[in-house]
Amino acid sequence: MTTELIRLLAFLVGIIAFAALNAAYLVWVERKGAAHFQRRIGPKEVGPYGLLQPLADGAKLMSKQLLIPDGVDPILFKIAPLMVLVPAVMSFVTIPFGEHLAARNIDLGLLMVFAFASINVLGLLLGSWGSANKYAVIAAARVISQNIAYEIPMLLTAIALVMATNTMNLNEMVSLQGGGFWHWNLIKLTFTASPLTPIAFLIFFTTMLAETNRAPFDMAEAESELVAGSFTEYSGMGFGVFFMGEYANIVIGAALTTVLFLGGWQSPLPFLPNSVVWFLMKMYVIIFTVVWIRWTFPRTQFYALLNLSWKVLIPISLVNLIVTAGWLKVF
Amino acid sequence: MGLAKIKQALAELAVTETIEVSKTVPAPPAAEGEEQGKPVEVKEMIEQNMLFTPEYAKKGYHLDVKVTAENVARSAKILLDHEFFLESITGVDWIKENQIEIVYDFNHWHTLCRVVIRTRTDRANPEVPTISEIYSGANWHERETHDFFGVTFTGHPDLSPLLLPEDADYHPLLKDFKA
Amino acid sequence: MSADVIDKSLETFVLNLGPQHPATHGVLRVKLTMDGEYIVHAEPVLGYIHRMHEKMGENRTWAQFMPNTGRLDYLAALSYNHGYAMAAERAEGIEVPERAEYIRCITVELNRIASHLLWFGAFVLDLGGFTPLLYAFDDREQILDLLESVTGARLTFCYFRFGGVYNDIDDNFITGTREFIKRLRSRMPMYHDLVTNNIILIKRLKGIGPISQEMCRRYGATGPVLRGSGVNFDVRKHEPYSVYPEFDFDIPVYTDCDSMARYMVRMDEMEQSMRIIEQGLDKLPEGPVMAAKAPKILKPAKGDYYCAVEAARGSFGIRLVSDGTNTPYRLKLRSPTFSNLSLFAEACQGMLLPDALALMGTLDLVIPEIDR
Amino acid sequence: MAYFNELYSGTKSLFIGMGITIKEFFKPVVTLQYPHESLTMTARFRGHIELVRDLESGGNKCIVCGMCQKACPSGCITGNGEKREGVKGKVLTEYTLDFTKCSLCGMCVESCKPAAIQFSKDYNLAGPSREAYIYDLLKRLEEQK
Repeated sequence: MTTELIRLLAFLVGIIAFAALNAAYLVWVERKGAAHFQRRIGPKEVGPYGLLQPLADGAKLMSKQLLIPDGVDPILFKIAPLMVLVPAVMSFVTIPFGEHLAARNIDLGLLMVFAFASINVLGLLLGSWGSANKYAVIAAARVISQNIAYEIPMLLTAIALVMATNTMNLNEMVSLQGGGFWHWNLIKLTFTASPLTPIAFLIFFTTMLAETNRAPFDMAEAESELVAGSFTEYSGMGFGVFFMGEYANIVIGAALTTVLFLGGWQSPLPFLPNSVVWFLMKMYVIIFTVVWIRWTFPRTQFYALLNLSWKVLIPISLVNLIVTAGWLKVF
Repeated sequence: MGLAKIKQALAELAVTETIEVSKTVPAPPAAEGEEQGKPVEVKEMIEQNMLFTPEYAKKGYHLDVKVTAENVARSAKILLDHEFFLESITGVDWIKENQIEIVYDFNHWHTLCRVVIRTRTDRANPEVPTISEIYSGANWHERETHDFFGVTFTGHPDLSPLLLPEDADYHPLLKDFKA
Repeated sequence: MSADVIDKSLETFVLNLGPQHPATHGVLRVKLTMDGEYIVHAEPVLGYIHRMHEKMGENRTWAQFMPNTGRLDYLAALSYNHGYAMAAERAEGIEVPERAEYIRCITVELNRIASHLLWFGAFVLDLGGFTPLLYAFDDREQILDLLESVTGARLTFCYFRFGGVYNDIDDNFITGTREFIKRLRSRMPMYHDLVTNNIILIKRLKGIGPISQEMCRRYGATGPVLRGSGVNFDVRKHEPYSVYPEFDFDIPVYTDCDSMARYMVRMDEMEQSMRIIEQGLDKLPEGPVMAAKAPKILKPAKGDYYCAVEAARGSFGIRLVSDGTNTPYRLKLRSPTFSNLSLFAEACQGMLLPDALALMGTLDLVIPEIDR
Repeated sequence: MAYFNELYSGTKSLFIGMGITIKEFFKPVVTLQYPHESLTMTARFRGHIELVRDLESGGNKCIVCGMCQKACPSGCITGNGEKREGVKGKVLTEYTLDFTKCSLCGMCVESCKPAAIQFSKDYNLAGPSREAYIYDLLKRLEEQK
């Protein structure tokens, strides 16, 4: 019992450290990535290659006053950033980083990640409503409808996968993808998965972008329309925590994509040993792609975004679901 | 749409003004025994329709019409019917004559024809009817002219300061305005 | 609750867009009455950087007003220098040497490309795409370097003088310009692939923000806004000035009246400007760059004069009233975006906020020019 | 069918866009790291004005004609001179530029007959106060020795 508790505590600390470090360094990756996509250098003054920049940013945010404007609901205003950050960190609990490297190996792990992921939007809504700012409220209304619209195709693609693999345990799902990259769910060349999985992967990736409010679906922020959207009234660490939460969500999204489609900690070639390194590599490739997409495309129009979900993603993911079901029945 | 047509349409609106012109008059026919005299220059007051076709290369516009304030809207309507568009409205403060001139610049998309409509109003109480119902764009131009010259455009929906601060009670382009 | 019981004023709210807002590019403020995300009524509020250039003009000599003209539209300062120089030359009757006219056209067109490039970048930024802005700036820098080597300044060039230009251009400028045109030609397909053909951008611009011809006429819109509504009106062709009649170039016209049309007009105009510059460099005659008989102190004859040029944003007109002294009696600056913006209130009614901002982006506003 | 066409062409356009940005990602940076690197200004760069050194006398070339003062649209030049014995013409005693008002138009340089003023190539112009921009150009010429 005590060993179990210690193990849990160690993992909790590890997860929080991992999430915080990743969130902080994602800002660096984002800035550096953006700079190079735009043929600039980006942060370079603080530490080598600007690697200490997140620390400097953190120090700056912490030293700033947490301004609470007039007319704001102080409780909601203060709780909201945490409501974005905490669920994101909690989601890490079930992510299998390595074969035996997961805080909790829960049978309904997938469900738990989705459950926690949907709390994030509540945080945004409360923060926006609490800050009594018109831009923030508009952003909140957008974020809600966006999340509702995109959760459906995301779950539909996930269900198709669950049907094929017969499990909701994330670690088991990874185990099933062993034996080289052609066993990954992305391009599984066996008859257990439907031939539509590459498309399912694209859908999942798109919905992941939308769920994490990333460009080109960054309706929550939409800086050229809504100033800073939900975060308009936030300053100092309130803003900082919001951003940590946003970036932690991206890490979760990337980790989940890795687990579901890219074989998690499985090595791409059978003769190479499986290790957590593969997991991290795949995850960071996804994260880089997310950054890459952000610095390539303009923002979608809000109704185009809903159209995309209802008219394109949901029908296709339904077709995917049916095809998968049929495929499993036939083979 | 030619220059002649629009000229004709605007001709009756132009005011007639008494202006002083100097012209060379041939000398009266020589009486018997006298030598043929040289032509003489005389100044004469004549009534003239204030509608000009100035030299375009020199002035930059083709038709210059002076109308009374009441006829501004009618001329604008004629020009709109002939598919002219409004380039700008502005004022000129003729402080010596105690008048403010309002100048309307019109242009045409397809024909090279710039028309200038001008009208004068009393400097102490400048009032001109608005044309913002005919040309929607005139709304802002008139507001601007009101800012700068204090000209009241009667019938204008909202003459609050456009470019000047909202509490401005001065009109900077008047010649007697000193900052 | 029946419809007539609902208090209408509670259904709408006022949104203050600006004066400090990322999409208003400068200090424009728009008071929007919104019904959800739909705009019910819009009222632009101007004058935040009003500097009363027209009064300044009345208080300085004709030549001393030249630097002011570059500060109206700081993105296409040379067009404004050109307009003012031409107006004063028309009033005074100064003949400009041919070489100077060619240099004027070449530099003005370079400036037009620089202005459109910046608009392109800033517009895509309005739509949420950051990267094209930096690519456009990279190209724009090349133009500014070229113009700096000739005029000595990067933004407020103040390069033209009554009767010619301030400095002659040199071989470095000519070869540099040719190289730049080669470079931009090779970059244009990249811009089109990255931005123009992008499905997200097409979805955001196609059919959005229609401005009809009739509306353009009522508001006096000019420039790319008008040409995007299918009217072939460009002062360079309509009222040929300088040596533009010598050049073979087209006026891009799109008849869709939507934001995409206005976007395409500007993108195509860059190509046309490149053509003009190439021809200008080919035909560039030898000779002086200042009129020999240009007077040092201007005293135009009494009367008023009008002169218009096609600036990057539309027809810039200047009305001079001279009383025969060495200072202008009255100097009216007709700025194109003033008229272009005035139609925004009507055009954006019933639109969604982001669409209205896309529309505002295609109007290509430069606030100092509107406020003067 | 149009639906699938649009879906296909739309998705393709997105991948083309991503292809372009990734190519740019690996290209060298185009920016200059400003405080560490700086550009040399072009020969015609219009900085604020400075007095030209007269190579023969080592002093300035100004004849105190006041043309620059008259030409300046913003009135930012103040020049004064006095008669001195044994020297032809006036001698410059004061030449200040109020750079806070200067619009860098270059009218003064153009108006100067003896070419006694020129554009400096300074562009790193930051200062703690307004007064820091009232340049005593005579002093500046002295210091440049």
